[in-house]
Amino acid sequence: MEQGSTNVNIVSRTVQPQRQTIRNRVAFLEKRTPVYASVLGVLGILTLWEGLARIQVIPPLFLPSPSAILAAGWQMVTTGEVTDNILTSLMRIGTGYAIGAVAGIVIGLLLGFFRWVDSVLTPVIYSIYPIPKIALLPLFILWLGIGELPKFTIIALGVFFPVVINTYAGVKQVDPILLKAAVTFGSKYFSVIRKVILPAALPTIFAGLKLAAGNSLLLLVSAEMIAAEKGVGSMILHYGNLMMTTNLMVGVLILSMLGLLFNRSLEWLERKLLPWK
Amino acid sequence: MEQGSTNVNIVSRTVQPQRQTIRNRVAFLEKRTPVYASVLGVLGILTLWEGLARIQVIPPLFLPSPSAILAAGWQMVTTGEVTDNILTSLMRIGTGYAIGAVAGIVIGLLLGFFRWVDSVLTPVIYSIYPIPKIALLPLFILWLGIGELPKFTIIALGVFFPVVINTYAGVKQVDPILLKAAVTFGSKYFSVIRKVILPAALPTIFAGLKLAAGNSLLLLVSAEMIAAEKGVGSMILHYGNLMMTTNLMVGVLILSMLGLLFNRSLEWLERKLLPWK
Amino acid sequence: GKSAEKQGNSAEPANPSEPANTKPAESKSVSLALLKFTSNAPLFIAYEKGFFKDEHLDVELKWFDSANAVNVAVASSSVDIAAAGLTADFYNMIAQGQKMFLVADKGREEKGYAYSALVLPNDSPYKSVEELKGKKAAITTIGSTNHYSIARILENHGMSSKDVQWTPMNSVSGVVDAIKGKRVDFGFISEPNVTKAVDEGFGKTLTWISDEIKFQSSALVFSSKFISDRDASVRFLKAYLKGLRYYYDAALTKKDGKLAQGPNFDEVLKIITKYTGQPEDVIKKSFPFIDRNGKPDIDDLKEQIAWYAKEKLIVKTLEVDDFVDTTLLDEALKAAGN
Amino acid sequence: MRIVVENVRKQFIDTNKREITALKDINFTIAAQEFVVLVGPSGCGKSTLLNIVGGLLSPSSGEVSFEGLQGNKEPKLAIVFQEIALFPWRTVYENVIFGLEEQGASKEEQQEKGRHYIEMVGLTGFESAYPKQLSGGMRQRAGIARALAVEPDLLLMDEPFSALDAQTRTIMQEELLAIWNRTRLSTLYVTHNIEEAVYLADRVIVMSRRPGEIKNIIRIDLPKIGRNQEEYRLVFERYVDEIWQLIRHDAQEALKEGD
Amino acid sequence: MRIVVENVRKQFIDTNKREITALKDINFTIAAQEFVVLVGPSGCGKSTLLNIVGGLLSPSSGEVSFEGLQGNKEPKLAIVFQEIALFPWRTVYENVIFGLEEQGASKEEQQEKGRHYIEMVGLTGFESAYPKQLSGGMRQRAGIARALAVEPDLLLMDEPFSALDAQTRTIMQEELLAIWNRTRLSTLYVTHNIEEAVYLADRVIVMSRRPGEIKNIIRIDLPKIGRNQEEYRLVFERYVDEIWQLIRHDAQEALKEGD
Ligand SMILES: Nc1ncnc2c1ncn2[C@@H]1O[C@H](COP(=O)(O)OP(=O)(O)OP(=O)(O)O)[C@@H](O)[C@H]1O
Ligand SMILES: Nc1ncnc2c1ncn2[C@@H]1O[C@H](COP(=O)(O)OP(=O)(O)OP(=O)(O)O)[C@@H](O)[C@H]1O
Ligand SMILES: [Mg+2]
Ligand SMILES: [Mg+2]
Repeated sequence: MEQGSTNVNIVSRTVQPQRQTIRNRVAFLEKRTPVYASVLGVLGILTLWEGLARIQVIPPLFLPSPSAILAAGWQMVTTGEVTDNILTSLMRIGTGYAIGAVAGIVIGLLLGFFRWVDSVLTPVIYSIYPIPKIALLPLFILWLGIGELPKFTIIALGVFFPVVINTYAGVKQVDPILLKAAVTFGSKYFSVIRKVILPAALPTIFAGLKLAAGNSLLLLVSAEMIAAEKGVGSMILHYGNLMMTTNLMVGVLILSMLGLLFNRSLEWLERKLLPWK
Repeated sequence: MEQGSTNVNIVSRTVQPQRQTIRNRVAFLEKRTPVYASVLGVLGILTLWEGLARIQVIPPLFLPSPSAILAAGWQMVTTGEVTDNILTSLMRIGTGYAIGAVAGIVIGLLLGFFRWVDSVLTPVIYSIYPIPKIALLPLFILWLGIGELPKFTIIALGVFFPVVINTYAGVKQVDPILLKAAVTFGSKYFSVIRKVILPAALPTIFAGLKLAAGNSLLLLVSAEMIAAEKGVGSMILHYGNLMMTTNLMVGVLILSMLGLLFNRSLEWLERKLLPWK
Repeated sequence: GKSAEKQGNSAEPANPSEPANTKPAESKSVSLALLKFTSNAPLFIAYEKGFFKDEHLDVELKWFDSANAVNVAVASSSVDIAAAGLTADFYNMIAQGQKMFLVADKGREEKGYAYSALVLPNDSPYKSVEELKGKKAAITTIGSTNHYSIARILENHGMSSKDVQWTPMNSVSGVVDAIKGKRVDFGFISEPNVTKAVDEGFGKTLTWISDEIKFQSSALVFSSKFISDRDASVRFLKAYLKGLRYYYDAALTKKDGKLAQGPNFDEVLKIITKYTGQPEDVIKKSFPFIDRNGKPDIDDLKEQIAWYAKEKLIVKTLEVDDFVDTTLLDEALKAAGN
Repeated sequence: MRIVVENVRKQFIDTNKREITALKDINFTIAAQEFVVLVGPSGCGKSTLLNIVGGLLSPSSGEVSFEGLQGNKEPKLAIVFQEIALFPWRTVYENVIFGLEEQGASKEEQQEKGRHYIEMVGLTGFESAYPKQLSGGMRQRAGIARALAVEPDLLLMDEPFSALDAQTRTIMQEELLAIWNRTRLSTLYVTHNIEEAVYLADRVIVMSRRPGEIKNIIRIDLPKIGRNQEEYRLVFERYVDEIWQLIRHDAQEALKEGD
Repeated sequence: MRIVVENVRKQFIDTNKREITALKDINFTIAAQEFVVLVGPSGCGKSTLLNIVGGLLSPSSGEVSFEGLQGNKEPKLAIVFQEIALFPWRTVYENVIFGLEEQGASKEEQQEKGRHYIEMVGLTGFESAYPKQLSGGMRQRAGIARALAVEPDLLLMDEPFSALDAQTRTIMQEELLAIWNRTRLSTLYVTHNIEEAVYLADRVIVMSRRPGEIKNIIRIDLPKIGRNQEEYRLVFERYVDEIWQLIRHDAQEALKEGD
């Protein structure tokens, strides 16, 4: 066989076309696009939109131009309308989120730790989960009146479910080997919970908290359907009723930005609390 | 050392208290609750609820009793009201879901395959994602009228986002080792997509489809806020407006059951399509 | 006038058994749920001009977006008083055991006073109610005053509520947009939106509701909690009556069968403008009718209940005596005189 | 002191609801300061047995007991798993002192012993690193330090090195032996690797599969240190061969089975 | 035919933006029907080199080429990874014929070769099983069958057995050798395990780390079959020792590094 290969070798040396270089065939996996591409997309769409609005192909009532939205937004900022509404909404989201998150984590942990609680309550929670909160608005008013309470409740419910489900899942997904290790080293029941189950479930709990952040903003609009004079949600509803679409879009823009901010804050907190991730 | 152990052995044989049996210290991890526990929870809550309603602690308007809800539900079934509304809603959900899912998968795949599309469109999609659809209801009416189109659109949007994001993530998460294997065995670009990326992304796409199923039901109520005479969502709104809370709860119950059904069907489909999972 | 009223009030002999009347009444806080409608003018006036304060009532206005929410709020005693729309949900809550009390008129359709109308898109070919058969009607919701009025008008023209395609838009603005966008054949609109539709040129009136039917469409409603404080209730009604008459005399008086501007007209106009946020010249075109003595049209209430029951929009029929209490009004009237 | 495993039997119910016997008639003892290694083909019940001895699983019948423990105190156990069972949210130091913490040792004792055992496994300088910042070999060293720190009456190790690459493994085996020589803990060690077994064990327990029974117990008559030297090579290889012949058929069977 | 690796150098930019040289001055050839094994400590660049040869990574400089390939056709490559790189959604049979499918072979050819190579690796009867239903050893057999089925000009294997348990690994090594003897494919094989290298290789390329360079190329002068027999044991051990001495220091260094 050495012979065979040597033969071929000689042929290739003399004829040369017999030499084939290996090329990287997965180079396409590594291709990169320039950084400006991502800015380009957003800018492009904004320009197109502005252009369409300027030449009045689409009437401004139907789709206000970005510049008009910004101008309206700026004006609403200077009159203090925006700040006022944002503060009110932040208070509602903050309270509702806090209630929902704490309740979700506590009940999630109970579900995770105590099998009886788990068996009894989990089916109940899963069957209430998919009910659209907006369908229950009239009942919320009946039950909780028209003050801040029903608003907190709606937001808290939207936060509660993802948090409780993730907390529960986090507790259940703890690697049994870690539990076994802890027990072998002498940990007792509550020590196992505090030193193993809780920290192990934290990343999953955080994922729930992030999901919940999105939900809390979605439900803000529903919550502020109930007799709210202030708040970003009620502002959106108000301008929607008046068909002042430019101002409506300002509200929508604020919601998006709040969502972004909320998400970033949670990510920052996660990095602080879970340095070992 | 053999000696040492023999000594101790003799001691233990004579004195006996020196013998310590090892017990399972993680038995608590394996404790089970009886099967009836989960039924118990739901039944318990229903009974409590019925009881409270019967002794009129809570007025029936505030919280109709389960038996009243069932009775109303049965009556609405016999008049054909329920079937009619369910069929209309199913048609809307079906169409909206189909449009949203197909668009989501197609665009998700494009985002995943083509880096330029990715760079340009992904930021756009992520910034539109968190906008609550309900805030845009007035605009939807302006843009699309009050027929079926805006209803389909709202549901489709609710379905589109989780599907597009999951499809994209699914494509991006394909194990590079599988791509490398395929390329080594001679797969060309489109073959890699069809034979590796698509099947590898399928489970993640399915997860998106399941999330979307929940969303489509949540948004049904919002969609049917727009000039809908029929449909489960409009039925809920109708009875909410009339403050006929018992019938309202029938609607809520139907939504929960639709959610369950939808989820089960998708799980069944998943098992059929992904036998290798 | 203010001080005179006050004196009249403190000297009021009607109910000597009530201790609150003998000593100077301590200030009571009262929450009032209402929408930004012109028909709430008496309340705006009483509030703005301090009539409530004069009665030692510390009234807090709670603004709502939906009539349904106003009714639910008063039914559950979340607020003390509501400027309520008499809609199916109102009767339903009572039918299902909720206690609340209709105490006074707060707006009705009365011939000669144009307030709500059937409005057509501007290029609509229809000229009569009869032609609306089988057409699409924009309303807020089923069981609302919109729905009720149109259905009753249809019945008066030999049709039934099944003869049009109801299109519930879930909001007043939705109804206006549906007509504006020609997405429906007609719709129910109240002032000032009727004026706006005509002025902006996208709509025209087919007929005014008050030309077709009588309809007690809204009322002052007390929660069961508030009405138990009989003294405060009467005092509230006194202030209300004062506002109501101030409004009536300014805006609803007729000379030679035609509406004429009464005393304080400009002031009343300003107040309404302030509280509804609508432009003056739009407000000016039409004022909703309210009985000068606040007497509700009990017969019409009975008719409404019968109709809703027939249409199966309320869970069961009910007696007006269960929820109407005019004794308070009578007491207040006695004190107020004419 | 010694650990006695008597008539241990373990049955599981598998996913098809059939009863399978994982262990049957298991009898052996571990003397004080003895290093016992369990070898056997995949699925013969090595881990099951180790878990039963460690009090992490109940035997279906039979029992495991400690005899002649001083002062009648609870036996102290420590375990090292194949999978990196370090707590990811604890630094190396916090992991190592975990057992001491749970036993209520004083802060000073924790610090002293922590430092001592971290040094013993050669991790000085990495005290405040999180597990994910370490290589596989270093993680397993931390796992060993955590086990040693409680100074257990019995040390249990379930394939501690099987996730490491061959070269790291060789180095770790040498280190383990050196450490063991200083501590002389009674040890039950599970491995698939026959060379490793012969290299480390005082006695090798060879198991068979379906049901898992003890096939043979082989005493390794070689000096504890330096078994890899040239002079012992032939005897060493003979032990390896002897055990491989006992296992080979079962191992081939095991390979044919699905997961 | 032979494969020529000429002056290959590879630099990476690591997470701290520093440039690290993974490979430097790599020169060697693989002759037709030659089995070349790469050994070296963790992180020395073995996988990087194998990926460059397989066309899955571009060298920073230098090149890899096939000389004297018949008919000037594209060289056919096949690869077996450590990680189970079978397509989970394909059955064993569908996995094995993947390469044939991609080369446009006819259905008959696919069936014939599929059956042939499935039988060769001993998986007959498991054709329609999905990978997750197989044990680790069987999965790797399917991976080998998939690679053999395309009858490649060069077979690449990156630590194919390192995830298997010791006993399964021993069995698989024997089987691989038997199969290789029937097919005699030019092979580049990466491993950490020095015994495995000496057991399988015609030539062992020993690499050093930081930067990854070739330390030595050792020809194994033992008959290809039966190297584990008693008579060759001493020579075998000498090769193992020689290589271990070349690597030992680097391996200890590698162990000290974080992940
Ligand atoms: N919880 C369980 N339920 C059912 N069967 C089990 C369970 N744990 C183990 N088994 C079965 O018991 C047998 C022994 O398993 P065990 O894990 O102890 O083997 P092992 O020797 O450690 O194998 P390996 O070498 O692969 O780690 C196997 O057949 C396994 O499938
Ligand atoms: N994509 C990459 N980016 C940056 N550095 C890399 C990359 N791939 C490999 N390296 C570095 O190059 C060096 C060689 O890596 P390689 O995976 O080839 O080593 P190896 O010999 O296969 O190691 P092992 O035995 O652990 O598999 C390592 O230091 C590694 O950290
Ligand atoms: Mg095991
Ligand atoms: Mg490698």
